[in-house]
Amino acid sequence: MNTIDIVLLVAMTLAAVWSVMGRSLLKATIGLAVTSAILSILIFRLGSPLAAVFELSVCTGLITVVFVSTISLTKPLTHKDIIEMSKKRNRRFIYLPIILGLVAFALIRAGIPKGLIMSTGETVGNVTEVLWNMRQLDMFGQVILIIAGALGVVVLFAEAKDDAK
Amino acid sequence: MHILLIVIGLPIATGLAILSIPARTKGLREVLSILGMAANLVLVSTFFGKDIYLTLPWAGGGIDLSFRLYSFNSFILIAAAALGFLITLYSASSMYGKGYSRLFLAYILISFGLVNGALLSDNLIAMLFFWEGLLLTLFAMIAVGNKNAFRTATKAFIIVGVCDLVMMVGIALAGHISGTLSMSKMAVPMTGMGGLAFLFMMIGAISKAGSMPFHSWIPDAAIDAPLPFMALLPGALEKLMGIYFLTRISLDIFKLEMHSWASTLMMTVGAITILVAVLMALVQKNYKKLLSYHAISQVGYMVLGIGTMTPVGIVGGLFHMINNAMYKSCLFLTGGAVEKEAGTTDLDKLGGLGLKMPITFACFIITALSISGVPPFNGFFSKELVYDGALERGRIFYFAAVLGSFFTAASFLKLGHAAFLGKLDSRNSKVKEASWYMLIPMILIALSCVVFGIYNGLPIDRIIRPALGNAIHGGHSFAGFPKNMALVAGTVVVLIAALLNHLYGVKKTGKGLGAVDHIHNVPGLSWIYDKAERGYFDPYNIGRILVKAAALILSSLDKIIDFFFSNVVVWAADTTGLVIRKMHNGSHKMYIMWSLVATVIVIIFLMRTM
Amino acid sequence: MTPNNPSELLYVFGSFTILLLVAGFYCLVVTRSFLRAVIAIELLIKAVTLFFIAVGYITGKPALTQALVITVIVVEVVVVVIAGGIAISVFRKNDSLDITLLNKLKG
Amino acid sequence: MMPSLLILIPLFVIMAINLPKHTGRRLAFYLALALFATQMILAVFHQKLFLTNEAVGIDRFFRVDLSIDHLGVVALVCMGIVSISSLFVSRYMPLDESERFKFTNLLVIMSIGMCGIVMAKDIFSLYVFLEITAIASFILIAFKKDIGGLEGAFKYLVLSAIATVFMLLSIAAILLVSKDTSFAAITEALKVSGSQPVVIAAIAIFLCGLFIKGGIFPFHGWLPDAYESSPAPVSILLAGIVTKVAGVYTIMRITMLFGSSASINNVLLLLGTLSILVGAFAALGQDNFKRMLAYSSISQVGYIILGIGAGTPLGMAAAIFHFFNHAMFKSLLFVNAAALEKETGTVSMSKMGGLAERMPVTGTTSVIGILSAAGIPPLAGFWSKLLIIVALWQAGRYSYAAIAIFAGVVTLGYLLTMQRKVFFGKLSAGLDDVKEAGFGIVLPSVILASIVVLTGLLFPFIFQSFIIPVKELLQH
Repeated sequence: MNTIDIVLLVAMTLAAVWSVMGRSLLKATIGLAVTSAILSILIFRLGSPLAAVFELSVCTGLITVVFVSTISLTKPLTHKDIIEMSKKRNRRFIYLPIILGLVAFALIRAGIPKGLIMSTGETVGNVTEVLWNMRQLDMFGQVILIIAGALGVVVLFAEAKDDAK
Repeated sequence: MHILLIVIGLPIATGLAILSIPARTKGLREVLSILGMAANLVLVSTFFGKDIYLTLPWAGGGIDLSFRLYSFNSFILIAAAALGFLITLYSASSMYGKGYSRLFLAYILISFGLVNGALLSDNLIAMLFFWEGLLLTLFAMIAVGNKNAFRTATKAFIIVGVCDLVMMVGIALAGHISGTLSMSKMAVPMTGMGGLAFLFMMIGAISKAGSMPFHSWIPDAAIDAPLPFMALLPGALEKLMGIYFLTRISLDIFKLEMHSWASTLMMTVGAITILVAVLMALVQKNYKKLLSYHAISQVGYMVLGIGTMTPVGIVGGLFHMINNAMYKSCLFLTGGAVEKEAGTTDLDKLGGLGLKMPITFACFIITALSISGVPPFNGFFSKELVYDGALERGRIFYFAAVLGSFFTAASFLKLGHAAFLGKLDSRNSKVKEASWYMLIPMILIALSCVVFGIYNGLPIDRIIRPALGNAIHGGHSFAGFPKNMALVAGTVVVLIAALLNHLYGVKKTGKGLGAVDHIHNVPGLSWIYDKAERGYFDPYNIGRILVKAAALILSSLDKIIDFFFSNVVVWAADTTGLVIRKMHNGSHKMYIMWSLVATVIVIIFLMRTM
Repeated sequence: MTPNNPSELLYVFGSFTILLLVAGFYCLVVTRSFLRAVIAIELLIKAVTLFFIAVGYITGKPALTQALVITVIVVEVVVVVIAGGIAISVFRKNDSLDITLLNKLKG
Repeated sequence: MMPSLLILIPLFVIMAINLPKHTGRRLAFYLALALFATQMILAVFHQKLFLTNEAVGIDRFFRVDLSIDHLGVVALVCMGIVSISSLFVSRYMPLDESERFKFTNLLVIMSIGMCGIVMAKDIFSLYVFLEITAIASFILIAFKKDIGGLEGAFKYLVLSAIATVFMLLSIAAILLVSKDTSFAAITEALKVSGSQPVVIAAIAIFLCGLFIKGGIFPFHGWLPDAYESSPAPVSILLAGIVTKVAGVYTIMRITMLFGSSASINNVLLLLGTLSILVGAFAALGQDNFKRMLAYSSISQVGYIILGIGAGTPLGMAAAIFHFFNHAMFKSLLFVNAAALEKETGTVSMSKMGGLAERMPVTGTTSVIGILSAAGIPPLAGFWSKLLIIVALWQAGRYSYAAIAIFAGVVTLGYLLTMQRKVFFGKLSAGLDDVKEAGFGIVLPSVILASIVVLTGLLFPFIFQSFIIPVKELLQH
């Protein structure tokens, strides 16, 4: 744990804020992808390589693709609209950095919480062993979820019949 | 069957028999009723003076059907039976052929059974049972009179009924305090609740006797009820029973002392009743109504007598009770004769009947003189004893009593003059003497008044003194001519004054009826008279007004409560619903904010209290 | 910042998670566009993943937290896909992705 | 045999439905029907069937931590009944063949999710199955892709995303103190360090997450919109069982897991009472039939939360009994709503009127549903509400009991106005050709109505066999 982590954390937060404040949706998606990339580096440094890989490939990759495809399916706003929209939006979002500053200030003042008794669990096996042996139910859940997701896509994206009607 | 049960059962049985006889048979009912009453008189007189006890288990818990015949109530039974027989004889003939005679005669007999029961019963609850029975026959007999008698019947029923309820509470209290309900064994101290019990029972007694302030049904009944009823109940029986019960509670159960608050209360009630009733009687223009007011005022003498708690006063009170029963019923009977012959009892329509109905007139004179307390008749002697007792206890009571006699005398002079003397009115020129069946009872009663007057030792020594026992009358006899000559002088002066007042009145107005107008028109007095005539002071009317007002208030209160529930509550529920529905304005931002704020609150709450 | 004990680590990662959460919630409440709301949800999930991994690292059971994080990521992907689907259907119906139009159901 | 069969069989059913292209589609309805029936049978006779606890057969390589107890049995039975009635109603909705097939699939996925929640012994797998149920309900709400449905789905998605974030944060915080995410490990860890601020915050956040899922007062924003806009069979499923299993059942599990301390009970009692009042008053003036039923659900769920909040075993038993009764009469009312919507084409009560003589069965069953909802003896609703109020009374919470009774009056109010507006009075215009709903809708409403009546009449028997064991469960 050293300064590089702090820097990464700050960078991630800035990326997040930029993605939220970003004028157009594309900028927001890119911001999200950047946050996700920084996060996966952090996860890697915190000793969970497999999770980092997952985060990188799925979050940065797949979700960004989904977003871009959704944006393309919906009518992109003309440049003029974006500028005019963004002026209105900024008035709303101007408060975000102020609030974040306040929260950060409060957290710094609060200082390190004392007296936290934490269980120092023994490191048991590696991830794959845990995943496949202890968390089998979750795996099963994920399978069902993916089936549900597929069905959802079929139902929601089914364009032809719906428009025809 | 025990002798006492026969005494109670026989009259009731004959009454029911009369009721069951088919209407077609002429005369059988009258004969049966007279025979019934005769049998009752014979039975009662056979065991005069004996001591007989009878106790039958009834409701348990101290309430049993226990009867006791001893000297006191046996003489009252005889008096009642004698008068009852004569009045039944009279009413059988006077009401012959009238539609309601069948019911009326039956009621007379049934009420006699109840009177015997009440007088004989030793257990207060048994007495109460018979006492309430009388309430029903009273209502029935008034209601049977004529069509609109029903209103007076209800009025009587309510007044007497309410007082009976009060008496019931008194009996319960006395029973609770003394632990037993039989009159002979009871002894209740006059302190605290005992005093209250006495007051309640006294109210019951004097309301039955018909004294003030529970009297207002009697004058109305005089007009609406059939005349024999007036002669029988308000005239005689009610007085007998009321005063009998008053003496029993004040002498046996509560044993009042001379100067206790109760006795002064009784004396004041007596005095007021005498004065107020006789003043009202003075101005009456109706023969029967005048007599009914006198009935009320005579009760005042008895209550005053007994209230003095002196031996002479008590004996005087009881003697007056018997005398009053006699001359009052006889006066009513003369009234009945006049009504039957002349068809009306309004004094201004009557006049000069003395020649046409000499015997009735003679009986009227005798009984009128005895009620006014003119020597040698019985009224004089009993009033003297009452005066003696009243004087002993306080001048004011004596003066009230004497003043009462003055007005009684004045009003009877007016009545006699207006009805029987003066010139004969053209309308009742064909009036002739009443039938013999009606005359015989009158004559007999009038003669008994004379006998009891002249030879007054018979009633006092042979009947009243043994009834009261030595403890009360201190051994010396009160019979014979009154010892205190000053009192006698006073009475004579009063009577003469009444006569002069009458003559002055007649001279001034020219006719008998106007004899007392000069008293009637005294400024202050006339205002009160008008109000009294219109019934302002009648407690019954005041009660009715109060009830109507209460009903009004309660119904308006009810309306307010209805309004509250049907409008206010419904409106509140709808508006709360509306407000809550408005809160859900559909924007997901609002819902998210609710959730976040609520989560923060829950976290803070749990962090602080966990 | 020298190598440090668990509570210090927790403090650092905890506060950054809180910052990210605040940003996410603020954007979720304030934004008008459907997709930006989904991005906000994604940000919240990123904060949670960070916290998960940090807890695993601090309490020394990285294997367990990794497994959980992987499941979370998979779950969230499905959620995003469904959200995308709904967004497109809304667009087809409303011709715009402005979620303030979605307030017909009220009262 | 083991509890996990309950979630494996549906998986095979999905495969059986989807793989063989045509036969699967036609058989989908009957297969699903058979699945739900077996589910109920397995749940009720689980002691006898799952005799051997040690791993046998499939269990050897699919070691999974699942178990059924009495609360679970009740939930599974309700699930079976409601899913079957929803399935029946879906056959008669204006859906073409393929849509109905997709609907059945989603229904089966939903039942897997709910079975997972009911049997989960691990807080993280509870989260995963909650997510499965949530995803399935998003798709189902937006099934017809009309703007109302989409709006309802969007609101539910956003709020349940927040709930997920809360739950995950709390699981992570608990992992700080606990060795593992299984219930046993957590109870152990909480005994040791239960009073640490971080852990308390975690508990609070988890509870709030579940409040959102259950639609309790301040968190209930999405519920009326989701129930109103979703297609008829979906609203039956959602109102009947999904919100209750995902929200109320999990709250029961969590309060038992975290130990029902006084302050948690206070929170539950307060929010429960507020839900009752807000739900009842909001439903008072509603014109939309389904939206009124949605608010009534919030109110009735408030009663269940009151039962849990009482903290005594009787309270919990009363809560689970009201859980069952509410599942029955609420789905009955929604089935009636479906029938009315199908026949009259509208959901607004002011347009309906005097339908009793045209739709006799729906009329009578809705009367039964209403009387049970209002808690009128001898129907089932009365007994469970009575038990809740008795539990509150014994726990010394007199004011809450009083408010609960008062709310009963308001409940009767809005239900009777509904009944008068819709069924009694004269037939309003334009509804002349209305006739009784088809067999598919009438059957479930009759089944549900008879269940409601029977539970009411056989209450003493049910009380012994069904509620007392639940109390023993909580003794240890």
